[in-house]
Amino acid sequence: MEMIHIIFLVFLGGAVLTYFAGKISKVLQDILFLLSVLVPASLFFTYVKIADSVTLPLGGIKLSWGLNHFSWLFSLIVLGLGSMAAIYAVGYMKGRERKGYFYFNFILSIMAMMGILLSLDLISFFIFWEIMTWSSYLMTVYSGNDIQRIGIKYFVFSAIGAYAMLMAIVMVHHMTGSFMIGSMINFYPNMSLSMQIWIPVLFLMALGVKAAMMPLHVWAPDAYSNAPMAYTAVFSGALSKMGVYGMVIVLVTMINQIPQGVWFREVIAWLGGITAVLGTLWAIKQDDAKKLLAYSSVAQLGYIITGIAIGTELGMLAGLFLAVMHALFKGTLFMVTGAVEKQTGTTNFTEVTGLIRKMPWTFFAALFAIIALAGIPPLGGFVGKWMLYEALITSNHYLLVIVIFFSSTAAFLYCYKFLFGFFLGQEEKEWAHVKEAPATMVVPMVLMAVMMFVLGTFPGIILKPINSGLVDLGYIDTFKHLWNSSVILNVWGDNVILQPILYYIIAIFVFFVVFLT
Amino acid sequence: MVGTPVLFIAIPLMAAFLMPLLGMIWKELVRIVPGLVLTYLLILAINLLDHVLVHGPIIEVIAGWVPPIGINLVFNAFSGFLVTLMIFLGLLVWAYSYRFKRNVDYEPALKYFLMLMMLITGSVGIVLTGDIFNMFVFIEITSISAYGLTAFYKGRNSAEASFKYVMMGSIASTFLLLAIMIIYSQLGTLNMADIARKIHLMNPTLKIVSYIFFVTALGIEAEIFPLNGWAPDAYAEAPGPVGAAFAGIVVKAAVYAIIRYTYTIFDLSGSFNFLILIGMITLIIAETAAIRQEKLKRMLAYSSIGQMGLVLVAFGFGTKEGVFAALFLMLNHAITKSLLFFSGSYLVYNSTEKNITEVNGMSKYLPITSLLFAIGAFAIVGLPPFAGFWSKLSVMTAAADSNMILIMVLVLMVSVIELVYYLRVVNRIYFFKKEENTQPQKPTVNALVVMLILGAAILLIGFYPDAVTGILHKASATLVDKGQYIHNVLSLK
Amino acid sequence: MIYFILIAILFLLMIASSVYAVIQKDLLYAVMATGIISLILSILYFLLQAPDVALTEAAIGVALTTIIFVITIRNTVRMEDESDKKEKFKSAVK
Amino acid sequence: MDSTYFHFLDYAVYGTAVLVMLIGFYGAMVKKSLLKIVIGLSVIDSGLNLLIVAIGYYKGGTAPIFSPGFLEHFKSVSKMVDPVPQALVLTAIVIGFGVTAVALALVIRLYRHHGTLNIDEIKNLKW
Amino acid sequence: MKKLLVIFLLATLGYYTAVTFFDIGFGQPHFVKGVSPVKDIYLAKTQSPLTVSNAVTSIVVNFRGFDTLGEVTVLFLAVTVLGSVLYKNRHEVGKRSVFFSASSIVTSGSKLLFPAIILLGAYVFIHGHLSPGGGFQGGVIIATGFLLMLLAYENYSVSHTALSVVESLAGITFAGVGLLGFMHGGTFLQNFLPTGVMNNLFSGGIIPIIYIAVGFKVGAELTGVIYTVLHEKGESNG
Repeated sequence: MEMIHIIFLVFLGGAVLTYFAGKISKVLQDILFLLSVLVPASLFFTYVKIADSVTLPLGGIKLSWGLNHFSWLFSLIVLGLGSMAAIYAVGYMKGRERKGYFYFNFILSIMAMMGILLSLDLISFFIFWEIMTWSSYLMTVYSGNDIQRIGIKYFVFSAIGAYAMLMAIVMVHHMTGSFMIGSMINFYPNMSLSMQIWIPVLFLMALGVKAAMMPLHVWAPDAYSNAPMAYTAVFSGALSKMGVYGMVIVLVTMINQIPQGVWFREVIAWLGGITAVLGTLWAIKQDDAKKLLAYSSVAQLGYIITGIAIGTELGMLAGLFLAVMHALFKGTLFMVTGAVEKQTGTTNFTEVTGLIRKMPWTFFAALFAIIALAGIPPLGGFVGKWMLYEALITSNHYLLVIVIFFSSTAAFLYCYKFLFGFFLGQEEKEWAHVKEAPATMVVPMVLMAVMMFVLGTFPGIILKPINSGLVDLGYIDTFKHLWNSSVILNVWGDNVILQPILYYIIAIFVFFVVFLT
Repeated sequence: MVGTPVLFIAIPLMAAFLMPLLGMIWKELVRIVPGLVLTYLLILAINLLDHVLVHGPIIEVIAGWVPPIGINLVFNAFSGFLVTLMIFLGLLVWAYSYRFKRNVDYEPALKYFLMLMMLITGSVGIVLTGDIFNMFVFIEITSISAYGLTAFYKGRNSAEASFKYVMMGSIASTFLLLAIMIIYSQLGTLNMADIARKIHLMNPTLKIVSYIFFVTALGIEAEIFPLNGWAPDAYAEAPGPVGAAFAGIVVKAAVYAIIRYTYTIFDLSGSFNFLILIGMITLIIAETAAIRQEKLKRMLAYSSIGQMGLVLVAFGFGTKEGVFAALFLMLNHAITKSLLFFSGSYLVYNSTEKNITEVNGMSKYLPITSLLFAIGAFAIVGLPPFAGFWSKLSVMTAAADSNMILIMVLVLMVSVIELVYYLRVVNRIYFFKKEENTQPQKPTVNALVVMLILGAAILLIGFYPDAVTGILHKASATLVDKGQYIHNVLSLK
Repeated sequence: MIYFILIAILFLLMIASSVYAVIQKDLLYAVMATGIISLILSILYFLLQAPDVALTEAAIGVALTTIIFVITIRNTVRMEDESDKKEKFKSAVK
Repeated sequence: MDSTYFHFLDYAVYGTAVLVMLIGFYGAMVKKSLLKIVIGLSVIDSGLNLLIVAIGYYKGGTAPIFSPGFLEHFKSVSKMVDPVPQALVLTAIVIGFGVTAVALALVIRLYRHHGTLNIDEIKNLKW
Repeated sequence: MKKLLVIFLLATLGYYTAVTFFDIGFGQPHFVKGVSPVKDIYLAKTQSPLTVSNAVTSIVVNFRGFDTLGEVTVLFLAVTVLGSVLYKNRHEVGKRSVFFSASSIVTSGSKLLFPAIILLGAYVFIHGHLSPGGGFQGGVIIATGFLLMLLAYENYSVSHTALSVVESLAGITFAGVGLLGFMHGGTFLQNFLPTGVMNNLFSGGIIPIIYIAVGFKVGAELTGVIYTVLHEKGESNG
């Protein structure tokens, strides 16, 4: 029994046990839930080494799972955010009904995401992909009024995507006689041209749905805003990254290999750009924090898609860095919204105001996250966006730069709206009784806020794994030559001279905000 | 060896004739005896299947006359697998309906269990027999039991559904007899293997006409598209467990018959494409009809019709992989659709209309039943890690290997439709408020156990498909190997 | 030749009674017509050298089926109710 | 039995049988009365049975019964008509009777509920 | 419109059926060249190992005895289904529908005829292997006898229990003989009795036994059918 097997078994057994533990004691259920997320996470980071792989023969097919640098990077997102969200969820779910159901699906989602990342063959990839889909679906319809429409919209889109992927998988199997991802990649140059185009397109359909790429994003705002916030943090932060993860692999290993791939990348990059602009514009119109964040997620995913679709080293780096950052700040923001929702009962800006004194820690986390989202230094968002601009300019996508720039400028509007709406403004009597969220909810938020700060200040921490992941995918090592050429990395990656000045700026900013209230 | 295939027919018949007498001794016996018989048959079937997988097929001759003179029963990996599946399901249906709707008193109970047992026996006979006229007789046994079971409830619509079924069934038997006689008039034999050996001598026009008559006749029982008018009503009006028996047993037998005719008896080259065509039409029409249904059981019925269409499509590939996929589908469909019927009939137990809206919010009152229904729904649309996924995957793989891209696209598109209507029901069960006028009914212990067994089977196959794939591979190899079948049957002395 | 005419008459009678059975509104007469069909069939079976079948047809087709039909008609209605909705509408107008 | 008669029969038996079947089909499919439908079904059965028995017939054949003295007189069995279709028809007739009885029982029950035999008025289910 | 469609459908069906059967031909050997039809084997074996006079009987009861078992089951089931479909609770059971108030001539005539009919039926199924007729025909004749009595006497009733006992016993005899054959010779329904001399009453091995069982069974079943249907007095709406 290899460690990877054990991890999956712990997830699975933990999910089932947690579900039934609710019948015995609520506290036991919470503890079991935390254990079944945190134990596999720590097992994973301590015992599983890069290039470990295990197999499991099943149904005449050899399922094989293994780890490389690239999937390790995403495992970091999934398990990191997952653990944080799990701790948060214990507080968030207190007193809610159907906790067992929530925990069960939560654990299954995390397991499925890990499964996707570890899969070396298409069948287990698909299996975990579908488990992820239905467990997140079950979360989407957990509460709310309009679930019949929202849930089915989400599932139909996912199913169309998944079935497109299934078609691609069986076609690959027909051509290569194997379900291994490796053999698909090796065989790809020998395929006929139509297959060379169809296979990536079918895969991209599935991945694009999860990554909320433009024509396939329809489900996303509703689903994100309808799921419980503790889960949406994972849903938007980590689960959508599975689409990005797959996209990177498809783009790098397939589309980049053929001459026609240029057009592909161009189209996808533009789709990402349009997604970013429209998502931002939609987000501005929203009055509800959940909806706003949901649309903002769509927009942010647009940046990421643009970044990776450009396909240069810097673009990849930017996209993946943004992916990590997005997981952090969007996770935090959803958690904040959840905290506000739990304490006040609503998430509408027009109703809730002036919570800054009532919920200072929450405000602190929200502030950091918003700054990161808006791309203001010194937090992580700025680094990512800067790299993205650089990548776009160096690859001569001037028009796209304008689009992206417009989008990120417009993003300030909703950032402000969020911050102002909840925390600043008049303190009303109606909310006088509101207290700070419980510690289990505050701690993860603050931790993540701190994380954002650290990563913004020392982007090298996360850029190193990204770099080694890209090397795994076949990029040349960017560590030396690229980092030199990029202004911002040059300055912040290696030495921290500008740091005090930037802190100063940020302090003034904070002061200004506080003063405003 | 512990027994022979003829016991599958003789024992239940004996028991059926005995049951009225036993009922005079102790009334409860009429409920118990079918269970005992089916348990014995299940043990027998498993033993024989085990034997067959190792030692090759068993050909049982009747009345001491070797084929082609007498009637023979063929128990090979293919038919044996189906027989085992049918008897297993039959046993579950029996256990489920043991105390289903308590208001059933002695006389109806006797008739219900008698008809149920004969339904299973007839279906098993269809699968086992090696003689086309004998198959006709078994089809009639099955149909008459099915008519009776459909009209079992006293409600006003059940007789109507049953009458419709009788009409279609009579027309089916007319066509079947015509086809049998056309073949007899040319080849002078009724034995399947003998016919298969001589079929190339036959006039092609007559061959095609008789094949079409066969498919028309069996298509009525197998719910193929233009001939499935009876099915939704019969499923909806029959008692809940009987719906499961129809979907899991009767239809499987009819599909088996079509497949036997297509694969073994006839050597028409176009018949495989014909199967794909009718299967595809059935699939598409049934699934689009299912999404419009307002009654739970009608929806399940249409879904069942659609699944049979998919099975025919998979058989129509004509390859060993296709047969494997089709068998896998049949297995999963039998298990899953039974579970859906079982749990569904408790979800709408006390309602007269059986509308889908009446399942609203049942999860609070019937948690286990609801959970099992959800598992069944997830399994039938092919979500991993439930059983349905593996069969869907194998269908897709088989289609890709036959280069049928269009079929794949259509099948997957239809799957999305299927997904929508099942999810709608699951959503209603879990996330809607209960309607005021519905009264949940706790399932009886035996019903609960039956449902749990089926749910466990779905999970078992989902997590460990190797539990069944070995048998399925052997069975599909047996079906494809036509020459071996003929040799096995006709080499008896 | 006499056979020829006899057989021809039997055939014609059979077709005629089947048509009659289908179109006759009085169900009792229609059932009688099916009885006649069975009777003719029985004779034909004898002519076709199938005495067993003839005997069975005579017993089941002529006697039993007809009787059961008749009993059913006694229990239900005698006349076929062909009144369409149109006609009902007409009578309602009147 | 002269040959003209049999030439006539060549077409007439099959023709009559098929025609009767078709008339029965017509009645079963077009008529509105439940009883008429059942009558139609039984007419179909009649035509079908005639068709099947006719297949087994050989010109100048005798009934398939080895009455005393048969073998002395004919020497071989080739003069006998084919007994198999007759055996099958025997089965088919009995089964047909069973089905008819069931159908009539259903008719009675439908009448008990609806008070009419007209299909248009009974249609509770979609047809 | 519907009628036209039906006529078109039927015309197609009729055309193809007619063409098919004209292809097959009437009254002459129609088997494809080179095949040896099983009927030759049947006719040959009917004489030598079976010593049955009536070839149809030998086929129905022996060669294809399994079909007959199924057929008997179909009738048995039909009775069951009939009972189930027309089942009424005790207090609902209506009076039997009366066809006519029978005159004394009819009643006494029926009384006279009844034993004769029963005897005829018994004769027919006992001699099933020697002459035309057999279990089915004899059973039907017996049932008509009961029908006559039921029609003539308003109060005549047949014990339901007796019917089902006869039916069950006959059915068990059939299946039991089959199983005895299975134990004796290894195959179901195999003959295990001496076959006797052709055209004797005691010939044909198990065939007469089976046919007698079938006769009783069919008689009881059909009587049951008639009885059930007769007791169904519809509450007609005027």
